[in-house]
Amino acid sequence: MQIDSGDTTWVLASTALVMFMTPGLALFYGGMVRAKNVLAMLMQNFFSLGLVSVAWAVVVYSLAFGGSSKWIGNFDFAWLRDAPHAFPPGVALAIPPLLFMAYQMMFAVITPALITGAIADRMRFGAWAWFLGIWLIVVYAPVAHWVFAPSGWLFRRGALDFAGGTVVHINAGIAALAVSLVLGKRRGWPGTPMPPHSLPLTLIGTGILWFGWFGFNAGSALAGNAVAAQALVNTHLAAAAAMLGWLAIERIKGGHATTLGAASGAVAGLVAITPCAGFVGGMAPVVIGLVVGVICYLAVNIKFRFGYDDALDVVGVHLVGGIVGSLLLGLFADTAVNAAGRDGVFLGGGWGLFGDQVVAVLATLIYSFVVTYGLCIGLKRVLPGGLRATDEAEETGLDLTEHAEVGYSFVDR
Amino acid sequence: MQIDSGDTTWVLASTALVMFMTPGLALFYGGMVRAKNVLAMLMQNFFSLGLVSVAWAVVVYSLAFGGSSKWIGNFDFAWLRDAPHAFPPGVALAIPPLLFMAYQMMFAVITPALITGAIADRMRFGAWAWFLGIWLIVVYAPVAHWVFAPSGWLFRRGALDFAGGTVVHINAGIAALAVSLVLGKRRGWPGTPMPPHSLPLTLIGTGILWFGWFGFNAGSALAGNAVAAQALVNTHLAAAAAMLGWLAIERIKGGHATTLGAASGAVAGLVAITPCAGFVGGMAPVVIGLVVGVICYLAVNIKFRFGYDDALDVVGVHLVGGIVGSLLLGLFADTAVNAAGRDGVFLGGGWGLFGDQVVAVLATLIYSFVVTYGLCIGLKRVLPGGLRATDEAEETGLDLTEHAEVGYSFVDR
Amino acid sequence: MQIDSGDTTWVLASTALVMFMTPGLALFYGGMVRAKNVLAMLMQNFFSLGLVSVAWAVVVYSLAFGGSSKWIGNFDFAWLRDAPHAFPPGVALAIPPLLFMAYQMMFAVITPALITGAIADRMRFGAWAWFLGIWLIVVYAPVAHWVFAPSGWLFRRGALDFAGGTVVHINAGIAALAVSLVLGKRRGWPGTPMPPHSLPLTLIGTGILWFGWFGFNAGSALAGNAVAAQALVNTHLAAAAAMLGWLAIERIKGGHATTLGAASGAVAGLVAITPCAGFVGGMAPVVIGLVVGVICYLAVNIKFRFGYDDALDVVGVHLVGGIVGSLLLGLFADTAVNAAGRDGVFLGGGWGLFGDQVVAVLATLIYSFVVTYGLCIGLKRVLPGGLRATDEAEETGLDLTEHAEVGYSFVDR
Amino acid sequence: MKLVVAIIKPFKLDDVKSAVQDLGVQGLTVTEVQGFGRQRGHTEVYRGAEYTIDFVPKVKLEILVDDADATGVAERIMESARTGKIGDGKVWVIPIEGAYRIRTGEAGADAL
Amino acid sequence: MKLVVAIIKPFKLDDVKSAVQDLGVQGLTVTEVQGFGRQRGHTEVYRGAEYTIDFVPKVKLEILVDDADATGVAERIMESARTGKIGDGKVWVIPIEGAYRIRTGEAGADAL
Amino acid sequence: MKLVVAIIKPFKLDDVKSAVQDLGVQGLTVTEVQGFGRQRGHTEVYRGAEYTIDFVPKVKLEILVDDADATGVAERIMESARTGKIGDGKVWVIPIEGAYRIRTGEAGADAL
Ligand SMILES: Nc1ncnc2c1ncn2[C@@H]1O[C@H](COP(=O)(O)OP(=O)(O)O)[C@@H](O)[C@H]1O
Ligand SMILES: Nc1ncnc2c1ncn2[C@@H]1O[C@H](COP(=O)(O)OP(=O)(O)O)[C@@H](O)[C@H]1O
Ligand SMILES: Nc1ncnc2c1ncn2[C@@H]1O[C@H](COP(=O)(O)OP(=O)(O)O)[C@@H](O)[C@H]1O
Repeated sequence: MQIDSGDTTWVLASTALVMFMTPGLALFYGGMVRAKNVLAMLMQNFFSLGLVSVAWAVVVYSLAFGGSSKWIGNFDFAWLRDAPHAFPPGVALAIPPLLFMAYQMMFAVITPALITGAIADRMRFGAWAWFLGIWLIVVYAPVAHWVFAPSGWLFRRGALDFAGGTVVHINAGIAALAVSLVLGKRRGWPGTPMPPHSLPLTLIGTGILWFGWFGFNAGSALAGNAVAAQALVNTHLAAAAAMLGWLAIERIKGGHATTLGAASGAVAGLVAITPCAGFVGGMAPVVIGLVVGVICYLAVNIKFRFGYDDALDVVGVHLVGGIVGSLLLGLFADTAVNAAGRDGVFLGGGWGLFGDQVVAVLATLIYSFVVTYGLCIGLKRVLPGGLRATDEAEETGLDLTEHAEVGYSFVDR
Repeated sequence: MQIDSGDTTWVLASTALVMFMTPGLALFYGGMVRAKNVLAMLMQNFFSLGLVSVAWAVVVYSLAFGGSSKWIGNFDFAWLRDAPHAFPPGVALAIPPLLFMAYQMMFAVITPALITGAIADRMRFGAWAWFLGIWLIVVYAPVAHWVFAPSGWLFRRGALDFAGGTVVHINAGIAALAVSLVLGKRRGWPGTPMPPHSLPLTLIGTGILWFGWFGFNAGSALAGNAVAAQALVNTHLAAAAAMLGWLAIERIKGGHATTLGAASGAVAGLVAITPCAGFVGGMAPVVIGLVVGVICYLAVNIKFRFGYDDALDVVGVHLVGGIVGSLLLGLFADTAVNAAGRDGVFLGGGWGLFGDQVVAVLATLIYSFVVTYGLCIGLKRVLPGGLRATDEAEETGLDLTEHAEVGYSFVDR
Repeated sequence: MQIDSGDTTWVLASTALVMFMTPGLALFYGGMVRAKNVLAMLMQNFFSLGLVSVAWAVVVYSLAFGGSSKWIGNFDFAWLRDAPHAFPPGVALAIPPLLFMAYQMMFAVITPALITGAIADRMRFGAWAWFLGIWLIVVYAPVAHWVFAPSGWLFRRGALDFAGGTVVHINAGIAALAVSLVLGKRRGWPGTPMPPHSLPLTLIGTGILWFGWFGFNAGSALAGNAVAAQALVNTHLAAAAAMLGWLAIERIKGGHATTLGAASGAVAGLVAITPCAGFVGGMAPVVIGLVVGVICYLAVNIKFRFGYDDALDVVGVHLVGGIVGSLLLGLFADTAVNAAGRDGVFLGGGWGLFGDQVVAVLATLIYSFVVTYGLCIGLKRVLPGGLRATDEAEETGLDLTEHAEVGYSFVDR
Repeated sequence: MKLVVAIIKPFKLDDVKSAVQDLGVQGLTVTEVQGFGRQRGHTEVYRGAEYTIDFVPKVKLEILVDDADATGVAERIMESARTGKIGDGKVWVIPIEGAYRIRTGEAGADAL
Repeated sequence: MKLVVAIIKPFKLDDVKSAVQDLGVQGLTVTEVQGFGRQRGHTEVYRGAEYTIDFVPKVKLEILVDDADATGVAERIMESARTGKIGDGKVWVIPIEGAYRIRTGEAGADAL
Repeated sequence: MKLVVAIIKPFKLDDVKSAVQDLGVQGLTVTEVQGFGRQRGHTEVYRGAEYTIDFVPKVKLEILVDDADATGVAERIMESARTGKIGDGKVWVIPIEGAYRIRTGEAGADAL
């Protein structure tokens, strides 16, 4: 296919936007931890930009997108060999093939970064580095292949995932649960209050995430066309509606509409619309947003009942939001919006798509949980320092003990 | 018209950029209030992203752009019904029609958000929510229709407003004056010092605003063409020149060039160039910028003379800057730059355009002031809690009393 | 050439992205100084957006790009006269000519802004303003002409610089050395600890810089095409690899992988890939990144040995990183990636290109150092207040003494 | 010499400062502190989880005075800091053995 | 009246507060301070340059008590603040001449 | 036992700390405070509106010493904190009734 400068420009811009989300996520999470752990949180996220990007170029892109297997890629694109000249089998776009590699790279960067919210304040940086590199290969690459590569078994089955509801959010969300189970609770949790140290920082991150998400979702059209426009509209409306949903239930149940609630609701909406973005139309994003805003508000408090310490609610927001979005897509999908999609229950497509969505959700849940859990148990045994910082380090704060830095020094010393 | 991928991409990107301005504005304002009110400020702005977006899709887009009336839209686009397939009457672009809806949505989000600067530190969140929703319908929708819809009476008359000098800045600025008059002064103002709690936050916001404004102004070309390029150049030069203007007068009058002055000057320049961006050329943006930088510096101190508490100078910057820009356009407009415009006084077009600009400015001033003032009086009577937080809440800070949160906790508790 | 909407859109977006880098740089540096100087740092950078932009439109663009001389431009584009209609001689692009002016303007803004990192905490704002304006004309304009203008002697000679390795980074880096030599050390340096006051602020800046750098490097293709895609990929991979390189050596030598190290490594990688971005391919960016990450880590400590106070390591990161990138380009350049380039040593092109790169590096080093040093000596003599703030002002902090503001007031006074 | 110490509500600082200045006090030292007492703290809510904060921001004043002035200053502080609502704070007086001005080495009343 | 002053480790604040509340203490005042002593500080590294910070974050408590309660409160603080590791802090007792409640003007034990 | 208290200029902290360490002082506690006195504050300007801030950042030191050492320590602080310019600060000495080390329960001079 001829390269189109408009399409290429949209994917260039979208790649930049998705890259920007990882710093945004770092700030979103960074503001929520206590001041003594802010750098450790920022670092785990920025490090993903470093390690994942290089690993992606070396081999992971190829494992995710190379070849025509149903289960996993091959080594055709390793060391970027064929990447500048060829798309993965079954992909045909009016952009330079290397740009497709770059765009997908940014998804691989942010997916494990999402997990950092669950492990806040207690995982050693060294353990995170090992986890990150291995998880990318053993979990991200296969799941991405199943869903995003045209030869993947879930893709072939007809499960839909426009921009990563299963691959990114459910995958990271369930992995976050697995890691936090192995890791254990923060010392003092849930008795000791651990309030966010800087909600303005969290809101800077929210703004960047929302902005970057246009690249994530509308960019997934991989062209500057009407599907991209629809995806952008859906993305924005779902975020907006989910914010309203969260604030409404919060006000009803707790008496206060909170700033953190507004941010959390918006992110929940962005998560839920991710699989749907280019497949639904009309007022569907508003409905999806309202629903997910309410559900995620309720979901974030489950951890207190079950006693796992998902510090910043990766499970409550990304896992639950991702499932809600992926399943609602089975209801709202509309081929009038995107001929490449399927019709959902409400558009007269019957329960076929919904069933495939259930399969994709379950497959991701089971595979990611099992492998991630095993990986954590393994690392805990193998790594000399284990997964966790010492009690004393946790008390002092990871910024000093892991990185020999402090976040803030407002007063001269 | 055939969809052009380049044009579509520019409007996609611009829509994202304009969205990003509202978080930017939140930070710009958020840094200027006292630490105990930072979240309340951020919240009022983020909430606009939530409420306005959904309301826009439901009905306000249709009220602003539907139909062919001179005064107000209709319900053709309500619930986004015709929006994916049709442009408003008289609009013809090489982009997906739904994208036009989305781009305009971001303007509707930020316009009322501008008002939050005037009401800082004392308006109840609940009152703001009611105000926001109603104002959008009774003030924003009609004014946008008059000026932006090809059937609007000011549009037809030939008044020019490239990206929102009247609709956005004058409209929000005069409404801000009305609200702050009804609301009354902050306790202690002007005696008690209420310095900005974090100018770095304000400067983060300034950077984002400046960046996003390229989408606001150059995006208003609605195509990736020479007019967009000219608008981008004008936008940047006006911001730069206005910064210089503000700093110069500040240095002359007060002895110090301040960081807040640099930020304020830049924003004043961006405001003034907004109506002019795609209609003027050459060194006009530099002249406009220098002039508005000086005038707005002088204007922000008027409030002390008249005794209204426009906390963060929405009147001084947006109202005054918007008027300066809209009127100077009557002098500098140049059809050589944009054939769709008219020639101003300096380009031999006579005083016709200037006269129409005066009419547009006055119409916006009067309509917006009267309706906003009435709305505030009405809400003050109707809402159980009135418009204002209690004295005690104001003393404690709205973050705690309205949202049960605190902005910063640098020390473990 | 016919204007292409896709190309135009990419350059519009890239111009916005490069603009955004200067606020990003301000925050990157701002977080690293002590709290009492944060605004002074932010101000020096934002002021560059003001002064340089206006000066560029008035005359500096013309001096850099006008005419066909080998050494310096002319006045054809002064006051933007021919700029909307004509490209500089030898330039032919599918975008509006004025947009080329705007894109280049953003480079002129950020180049001197880089210098502010070296002069932190002690240069008077007034002195900076004078320095900025004159340096732009006597150093930036000629060097940009030599390298970027098709008639410039280094361009003609065949030296390659895709996006500003010599013009921007080496130029600013060596100038930073010259200024800091004339200026002298901060009081107490190196004995007194002067740790960063807010690494989260620095990381916000890092995120923005990285994001904006896609506009800087991929935008330098000046079209939405395969070269832009390659440049984007190279940019990202070099930043990622350099982060890994810096963290690895840091861990080996000092025991801790630091957050500031991750940020510094990423920036070093971005600097080094700048000249190479559109000329190399495959895994070259990863190699370049790893190498420069390690070298810059080692380079930042040279200042302690030689005793010049380059406060925030402009020399160690931008000068050294720029040299590393410009020279490695002589090894890795590949005409298969970009026919407009040349082949480097590893691609069978022999040492010709490498030699030309050495010439370009040396010419920039010598010219920029000598003229900048002379300029500083001159200003020191001529300006009534000299270059430096008084000892007392330095003790109190420049925010208060230069700008009559304080960065933060977390507690009501 | 005595040291009069007062814990007051932050927004009363200016009033108290003016009030004691009227009595001839030329200097004082202020510290941000957190108070715990009869006055209730507040509740914060993050994602539905409630945190009760018992501490209330207060300001501590330390004023070095001549023996004779201690009671007068203490009383004046109480008048000017009083709102009548719970949490107004405390005043106490500490005996001091020696006081010096660093700049000059002056001691006792001359050091004030 | 006495003022019992304690310098403790920040994370012990809640324990100490509860412990003295059990003794009937109804109020106290807390200040963030930096301590220097036997306990070593820490090292920070920025771009390879090491900085040694000697100061350790501590919390200072001031509790006004009746003469009779001073020793009991001091002992209770020591028990509840003790970890047995270097840096646990100090307690000292200062004699007070007068103490007042600002709200009511009550003096002495009534002011507590 | 005595408590030597000093209000000094923040940038003198390191000098003073070293100076008293030379005298054998092994520990001290530091608080950030705001001082008001003869030294003038500063003016801030925001959008043309001027604010006068009367308070100046200072550092407070508290050093527990044996009776015999009090004068020596106070003098040493004064020497090392002196710049000769207005605002150098104050030193005062408070009598202490009991001092304890929390870690061990040691009292008096042993607690230092
Ligand atoms: N026993 C005490 N010792 C030291 N400070 C106290 C004591 N009791 C109260 N305070 C301080 O005084 C402040 C006000 O006390 P509180 O009991 O709330 O109100 P009131 O003084 O009006 O009865 C507290 O916040 C605390 O800082
Ligand atoms: N002489 C002193 N005067 C005032 N405070 C002291 C003194 N010595 C120690 N401190 C305070 O007590 C804290 C703990 O003292 P340190 O010597 O580290 O441990 P320990 O009390 O267990 O021997 C110090 O951080 C400091 O705040
Ligand atoms: N009467 C006082 N009581 C308590 N602190 C005081 C008193 N007078 C001055 N101070 C403290 O000493 C500091 C220096 O005092 P100042 O009058 O400015 O200078 P100097 O001590 O050189 O005369 C003040 O900032 C304040 O913190």
